[in-house]
Amino acid sequence: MGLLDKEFSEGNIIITTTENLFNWARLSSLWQVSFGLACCAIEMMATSASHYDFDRFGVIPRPSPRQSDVIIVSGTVTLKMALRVKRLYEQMPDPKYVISMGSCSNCGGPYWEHGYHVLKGVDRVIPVDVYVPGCPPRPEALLEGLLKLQEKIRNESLSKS
Amino acid sequence: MKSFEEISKLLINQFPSINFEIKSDVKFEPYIIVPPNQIDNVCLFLRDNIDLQFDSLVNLSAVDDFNGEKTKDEQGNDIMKGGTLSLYYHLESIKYRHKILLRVLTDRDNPSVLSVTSVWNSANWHEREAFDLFGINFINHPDLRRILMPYDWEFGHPLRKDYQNPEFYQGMKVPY
Amino acid sequence: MIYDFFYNLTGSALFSGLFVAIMPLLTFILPFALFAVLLERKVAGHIQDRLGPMRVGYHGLLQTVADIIKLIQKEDIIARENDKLLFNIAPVLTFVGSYAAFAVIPFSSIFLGANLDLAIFYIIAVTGLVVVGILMAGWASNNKYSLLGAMRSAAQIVSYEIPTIIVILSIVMITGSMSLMTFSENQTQYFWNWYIFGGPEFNLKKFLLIPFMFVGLIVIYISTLAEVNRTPFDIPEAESELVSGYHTEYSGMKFAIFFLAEYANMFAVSALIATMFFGGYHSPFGYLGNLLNIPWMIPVEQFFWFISKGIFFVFVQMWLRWTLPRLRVDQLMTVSWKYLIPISFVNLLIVGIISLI
Amino acid sequence: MSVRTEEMVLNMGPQHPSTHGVLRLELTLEGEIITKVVPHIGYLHRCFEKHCEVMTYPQIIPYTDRMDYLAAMCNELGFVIGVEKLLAIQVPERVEYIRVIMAELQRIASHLVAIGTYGADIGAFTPFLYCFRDREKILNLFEITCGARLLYNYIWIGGLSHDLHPDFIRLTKEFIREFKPNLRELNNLLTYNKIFIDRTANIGILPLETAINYGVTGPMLRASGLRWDLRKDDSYSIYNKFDFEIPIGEGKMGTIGDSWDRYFVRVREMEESIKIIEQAIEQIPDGDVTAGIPKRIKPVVGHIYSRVENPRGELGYFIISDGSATPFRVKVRAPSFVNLQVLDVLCRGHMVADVIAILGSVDIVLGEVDR
Repeated sequence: MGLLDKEFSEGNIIITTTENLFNWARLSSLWQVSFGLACCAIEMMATSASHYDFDRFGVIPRPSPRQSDVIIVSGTVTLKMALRVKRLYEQMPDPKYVISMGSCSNCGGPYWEHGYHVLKGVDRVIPVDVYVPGCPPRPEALLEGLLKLQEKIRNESLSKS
Repeated sequence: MKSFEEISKLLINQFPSINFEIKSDVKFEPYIIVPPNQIDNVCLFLRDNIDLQFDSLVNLSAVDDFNGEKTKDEQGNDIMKGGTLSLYYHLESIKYRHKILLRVLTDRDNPSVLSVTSVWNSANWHEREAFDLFGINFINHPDLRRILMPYDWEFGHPLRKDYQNPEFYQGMKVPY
Repeated sequence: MIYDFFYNLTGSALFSGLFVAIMPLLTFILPFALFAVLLERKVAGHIQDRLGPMRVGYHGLLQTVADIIKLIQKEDIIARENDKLLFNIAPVLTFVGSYAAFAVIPFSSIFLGANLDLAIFYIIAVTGLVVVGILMAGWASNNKYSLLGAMRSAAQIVSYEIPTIIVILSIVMITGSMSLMTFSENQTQYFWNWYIFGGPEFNLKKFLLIPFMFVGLIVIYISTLAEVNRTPFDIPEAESELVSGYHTEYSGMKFAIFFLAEYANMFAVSALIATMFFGGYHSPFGYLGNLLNIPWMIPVEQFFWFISKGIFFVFVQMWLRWTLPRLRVDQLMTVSWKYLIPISFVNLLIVGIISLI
Repeated sequence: MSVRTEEMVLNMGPQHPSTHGVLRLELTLEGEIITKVVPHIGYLHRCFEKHCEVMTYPQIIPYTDRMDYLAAMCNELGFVIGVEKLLAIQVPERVEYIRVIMAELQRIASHLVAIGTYGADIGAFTPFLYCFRDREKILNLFEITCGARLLYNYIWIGGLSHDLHPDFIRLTKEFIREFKPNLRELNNLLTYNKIFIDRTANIGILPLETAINYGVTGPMLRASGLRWDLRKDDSYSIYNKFDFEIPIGEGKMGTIGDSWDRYFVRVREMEESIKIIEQAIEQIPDGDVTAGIPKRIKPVVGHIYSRVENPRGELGYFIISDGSATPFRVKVRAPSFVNLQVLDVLCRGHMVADVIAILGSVDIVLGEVDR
């Protein structure tokens, strides 16, 4: 732990307010990579459409991974696709988060037993922050997953690693 | 609109040298068994003949008949020796609206069939899929390589009945 | 104006020059960009039957503030293959290109950076820098999509400068001077004195000019849309084809500067059109300040009118973005070379003849 | 002095905003003109046919939904008709009517997604959201009958899982009444939009002979001028009871078989589907839908090829049964898998922006291409 960390580890007023500000900024403008795999991608599109509007929470789909902070892995990650998902995750700039949407990317879903070409869960390739169960999860479930992620970001802190 | 008998009669007197096997008593769809090295001439004839004109290959399915003799290896899963793989060709004529089913039998150990891509272009990907999932080698196919599985997949052909999952693929654990 | 004010206040040319350079940025462009990004997302939302940002601040008002603070925290990726020097300069150059144009735009009678008498000429020259910035960005990110995007944008902006310049020429011909200040001064009080309605003098020439002024307005509006890379001409950063064109490789603050530059450019172009055709900072119905004879209120009113005209045109650009599909590159070129340039030439000719009467 | 240009290979996908999922297109370009397109698929191969060899017949139905996840009802219908032919069982009249209503509603929903994403690919983002707004109403209809929005497991072998919701008929009529003006609004927003026509007319022309030779079916074949629709030509279920015509491409905005025709055939097909639903709602009889479901499904040894008109083309199931409760082999003839082969022929000589327009008009679903 550096000299500075000991100094601010218990977090006085200045640190906590700036921390809250940064956390608030990070959680209220999560830009999502427009990247869909399978049936969950259609539900993700329905969530960003007019009825369940993702934009209310500040989430806009960005085409390039360089400008996005959250990657919603929506659909079955196959072995052929797993390396691409890993590279896509590595291309994203640093405070990045992963929502694994749908039981296929959580644990292999209906293809867990005989899917010879299906990766049994995307967390074997990239670290996952929030798992959204369902096949496909309803848009409300995805919104709840996003709120869970926002809660997680709200409690993150810079000083205490 | 030609019935199955008329088409098979036409085929027989067109190719006297090939011994077709007409299976008309089979449940639901009668078919004709064609030897693997003659399939492209037969298909060319079926497409170009005036009153047949089978101008569209509806479906080409590979099936692992799994009829060789089974042996068990040490982990208890079975290994197959001999037996046959069969290919079903569903043909249809859009003009006359009649359909026909052809079947080709090749042996399981090194299956090789003549490719019909020169007759119908839609056969290209169907044959690549049959090669990828069953290992059937199609002679003079434009570019025969895997289509669904990763190109560097060297653990055999997945849809065969005696296929075992590999433990790892490029650092990722495959089985659950 | 402001320059002279600060010059005799401080006496040192350097300080006042610097201050004039920074003043428009802090007081106007940053808040405008924050407001415009939110406006775009709200307008897009309501056009598409949804609400746009709601949860961040009251009705999403703090959304862009949150975006900017988040972008500050983002990691600034410079890939190993990128050409480091060009990669870093590109966003700054693009922003400078569109920001420098604000030096000569008259916000109100006293609120003007520098009263150049070659103002229009300066603006056209300076917006050329944007192309250099985009080309640099496309080349330096060493990514096929950015290269394609940059090439397209260079062709697009260059070929759309010509109709813009020709229509500007037709206005310069009528006013007789190139300084934006005289443009605004000529189109004095009421809206029928605006150039869109033929200019200040009340004679036959005015009525003859009206139709050609409208044609000029349409041509310049289309070509400035293309210069700012807005749909239906947003091919350089066409999402669906080129991932996101020249700023595919940019992340964090560099991307924020590109974003800022785009909105600054949008306002600069709308301000130019407002000044040329719609009477700059003059109010269409006379000033409240005159009625209540409070002299200092007039410039404030003028500032308000100028901003509202600019934002109206920015709103129309946003409106077009969410309704029209995108043109292909060669169709874009045919629109400029085969339609806009001939029309603007003919317009220039006729306006010239009319102004001879 | 000829300028030495060398070809550039551009990889589009598997993550690309408009490749409709995980498809990788390897384009060889000269400047912006395409010389060769090589589609690489298999990024969503989920081993459907392996599952069919180890699952019983009723267990396979949820997996057929996940193949073409935009037209789940039609996939189930195809498989279930095939197995019913194997078992040689007759389904009550009410079940047939409900199946037709569900399949046609699913066709409208699938075409809405196809048209929406096609508009978004060309750059008009708003029609995409208008189409999804209408589609939400259809998903609501599906949800009140079988509880799910996208993948239903609703059509069972010999019947249905649930009967219709009491006010399903009223809600469907309401949807149809609201949908017709929306369709007109979509038409003047996108179909007759000058820029949209410039981007799609005379782009990616598919001549009829190449279409038949490549085995292309569905809206793409009809756009090339052939009136071929399995609901009429190889009539299954009770489609012969309804009168509706089959729209084909007339080359209104360009030549026959271009991208605009493929788009407009889908718009017209939605109108026809509405006609079918209206007639089906009037004539729907009463009856019990779950009575005919057999307890034990052990079909006799044999093979059957059943095919159905999926929104994307002819979806065929070649089922081989060896007398046990699990099928010996099920091979799926997926329409998108076959339609995608013709992409190379369509894209030659066009520009990069046109590849996106052509891919949008071909309308593929990767779950079905890779199975």
